Amino acid sequence: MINTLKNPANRAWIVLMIATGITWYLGEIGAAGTAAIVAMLLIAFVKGRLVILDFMELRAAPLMWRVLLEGWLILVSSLILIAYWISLK
Amino acid sequence: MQYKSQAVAKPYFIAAIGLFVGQILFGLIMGLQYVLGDFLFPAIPFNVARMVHTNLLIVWLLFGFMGGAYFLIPEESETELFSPKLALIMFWIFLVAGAATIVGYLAVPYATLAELTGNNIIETMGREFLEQPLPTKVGIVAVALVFLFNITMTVLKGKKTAISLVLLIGLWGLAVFYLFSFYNPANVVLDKFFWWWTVHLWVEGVWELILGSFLAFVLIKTTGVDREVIEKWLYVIVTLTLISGIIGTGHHYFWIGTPEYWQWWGSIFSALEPIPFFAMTVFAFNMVNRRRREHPNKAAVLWALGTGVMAFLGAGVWGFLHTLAPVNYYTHGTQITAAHGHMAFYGAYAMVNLMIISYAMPILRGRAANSNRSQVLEMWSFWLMTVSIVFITLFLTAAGILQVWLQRVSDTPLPFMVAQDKIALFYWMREWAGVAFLIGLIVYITSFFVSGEEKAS
Amino acid sequence: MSGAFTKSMARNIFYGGTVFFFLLFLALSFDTLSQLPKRDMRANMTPQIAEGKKLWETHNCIGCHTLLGEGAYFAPELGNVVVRYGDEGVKAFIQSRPKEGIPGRRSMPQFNFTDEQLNAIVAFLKHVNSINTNNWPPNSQG
Amino acid sequence: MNTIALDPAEHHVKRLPGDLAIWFFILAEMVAFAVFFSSYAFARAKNVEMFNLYQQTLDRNLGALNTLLLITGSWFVVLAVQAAHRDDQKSISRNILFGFLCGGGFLTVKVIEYAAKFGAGISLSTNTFYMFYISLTFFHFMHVILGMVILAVLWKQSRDGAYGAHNAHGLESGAAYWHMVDLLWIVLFPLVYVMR
Repeated sequence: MINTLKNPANRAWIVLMIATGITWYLGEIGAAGTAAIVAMLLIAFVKGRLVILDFMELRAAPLMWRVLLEGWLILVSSLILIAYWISLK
Repeated sequence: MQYKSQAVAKPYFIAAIGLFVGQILFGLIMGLQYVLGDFLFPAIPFNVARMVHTNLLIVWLLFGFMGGAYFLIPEESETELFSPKLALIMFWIFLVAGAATIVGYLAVPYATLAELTGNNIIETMGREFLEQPLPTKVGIVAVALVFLFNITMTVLKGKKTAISLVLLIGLWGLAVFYLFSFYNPANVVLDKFFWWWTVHLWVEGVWELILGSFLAFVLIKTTGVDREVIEKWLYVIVTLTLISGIIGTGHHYFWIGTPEYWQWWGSIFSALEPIPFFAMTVFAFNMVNRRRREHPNKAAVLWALGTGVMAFLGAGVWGFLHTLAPVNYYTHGTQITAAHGHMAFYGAYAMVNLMIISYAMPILRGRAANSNRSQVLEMWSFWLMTVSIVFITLFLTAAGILQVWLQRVSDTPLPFMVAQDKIALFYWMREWAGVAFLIGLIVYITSFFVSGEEKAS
Repeated sequence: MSGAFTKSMARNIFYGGTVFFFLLFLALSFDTLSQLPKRDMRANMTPQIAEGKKLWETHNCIGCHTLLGEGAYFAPELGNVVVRYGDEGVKAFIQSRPKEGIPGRRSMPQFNFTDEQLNAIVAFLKHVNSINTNNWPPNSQG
Repeated sequence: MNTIALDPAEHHVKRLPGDLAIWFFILAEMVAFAVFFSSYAFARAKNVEMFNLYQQTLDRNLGALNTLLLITGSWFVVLAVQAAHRDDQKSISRNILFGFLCGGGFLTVKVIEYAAKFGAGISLSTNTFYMFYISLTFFHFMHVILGMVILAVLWKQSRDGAYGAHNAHGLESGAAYWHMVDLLWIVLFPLVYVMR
């Protein structure tokens, strides 16, 4: 069991599954508004980052590629956040 | 010249330049008609002049592509052309058919021409850029097929390089998508929808493969950079081109009766279209900077760098300016489109042809490069024509912005002709820039006749 | 050394990417073709309209005018010309073009159309005007 | 062609897994999706009520199930790459196959979802929300298919013993693409199905 958890991919998988469950649950209870949006974006960001670092194995890649992919995630999340922020006004 | 059969490229290049001159002369006539409306009326009405201008453009570019392919393919495949004789026969057929078509445009009214050439059998005429009479259209297909057969057989019997494969795909695509010019239903929306399968998938699709492979070929030859490196980048660039350009067709489907979702698909993908052009510019400069030898043909290198930059500006930047649906709503069908069209065609396709001609012609004439004097003249012509086209584009853009403002955005929109009169000054300036372009073209042609100390091949 | 870059991989991506995006384009086109009957007013198509389109083409009108914004930019947009001038106005305009042009002005040729032909042209232009173009052009001036 | 496939952490060599070319392609695709995602968000901002209303008609359960399937599919492919690095031939192809099956599961679920929507007469032209819903998910759907084609090729090659500790190059490239498909869905699911 401990050995299984040593593998970062396995840890990432568990976190990803749980995080998906949380997002789904937030949907089920009808969460809406600023807090819900920020929470879901945050979850998506964490999930995306895990995929980039542990699935795509960019943790050990040249910095440029990490920055490009993680930057993409930040950019997309920020644009979505801005658009939703506009819609809440 | 490494292979004897490459020599068939020479008449193609000469014809291309000759037709290019014709295109520019008719461009000047049209430019003048923009400000002196009845100039040459009724002998050469504007629609005839325009048809000659655009058709000559297409035909001279095709001559350049074919000549370039005949020059490039034997060298890439490391074998003689499958049939040089066939290439020469096709040259004369295409030239005579092309000339006859232009004479037809000028000599008889278009409706009579349609009547005489069997437009009643299959109605294909009278659509922008595809005005050619039926026999000419069939002729184009026949010539293209024989040409493709010749080229493909050469590649099949010789070495298959990335450059020749990309070029072949481009040329086959050119022929295949031209077939949509035969489809002209009475339903105008369907007509327009598939008309773009020829026009857009040519200029923002398969032609770019031809452009990319010519550019890669000349860069390998002039910079001495490893073929492996250049071919990899060629693949990356043409991939970017097609993944943005194919769906990018959608930017023509905003207002012609096609569903609304094209406004999103078209805007999103055509917004990505500048990327391959940018990559191409970076690629060209990068390879030249990493050059391992000093090629004596400086002019060809200048054209290679120029085509990257100008294609990026003309097709990439000027295209992006009006490609997003909310902007295009106001600019669609105005002088903005004309501005973009001029710089994009010159930057991408005129220049790449001039590049391959600049590289190949001295070799076809038995030397590695022209004399210094000749090259200096050629570079002058490069700058004259390029700066002129930049000014043509800027003046047309200014005219277009004013037109959009007066005729489309304003609360009290002016009628078309009233708005046109108000922007006449810009048309005058465009015409003078056109004259400068013609001077540049004359300088270019002169450079072929300037001798001096030649560099041995 | 950061990652290899091989020609075969670049080539495979080129082929794969091209096929992928072309298929996507075909899928979208397929959907468009299924939606068009609701937008292009084909139910109203008549032989007269088809005749009008043929006249439009064989006189190379697109060489000066735009139709739904496509064509040359030398003369006015005609997709909505019937809104500007009305049926009779359009006919009268075409009929009244002087053979030798108008001195100093952009001139339209005199095509010597018959009344029947003029009716066909107007029918065609009215048909084009009825197409759902997502509210283009922005105003009646085209 | 052969690349150093040793564990980079041990050797302190910064290394990009897979082929540089696939990463260019991945970047290009991700840029396209980024524009698409933000277009959705900004189009929604102009029409919040409509988007909120029709979002309710989407099946969140199926969307979430698909997220789980893609994440798991991605995970299997990571295991395949790790197996290649330690030369465990059997495990490579087995894990690729599991990844492929997860993709198949995703497609099945998606087809069920589409069948319900198309059956209700919903199309790209119904309204802006459905336009985005269908466009985004279908664009992604095709990426899943492409990813599965790649996995199928990798599976065949791995069965022929093409991959191992000293040659994981092609496998890593295909895996990177498959993870991108996952990454895109991770943004797409909350954006289109849940966030309001």
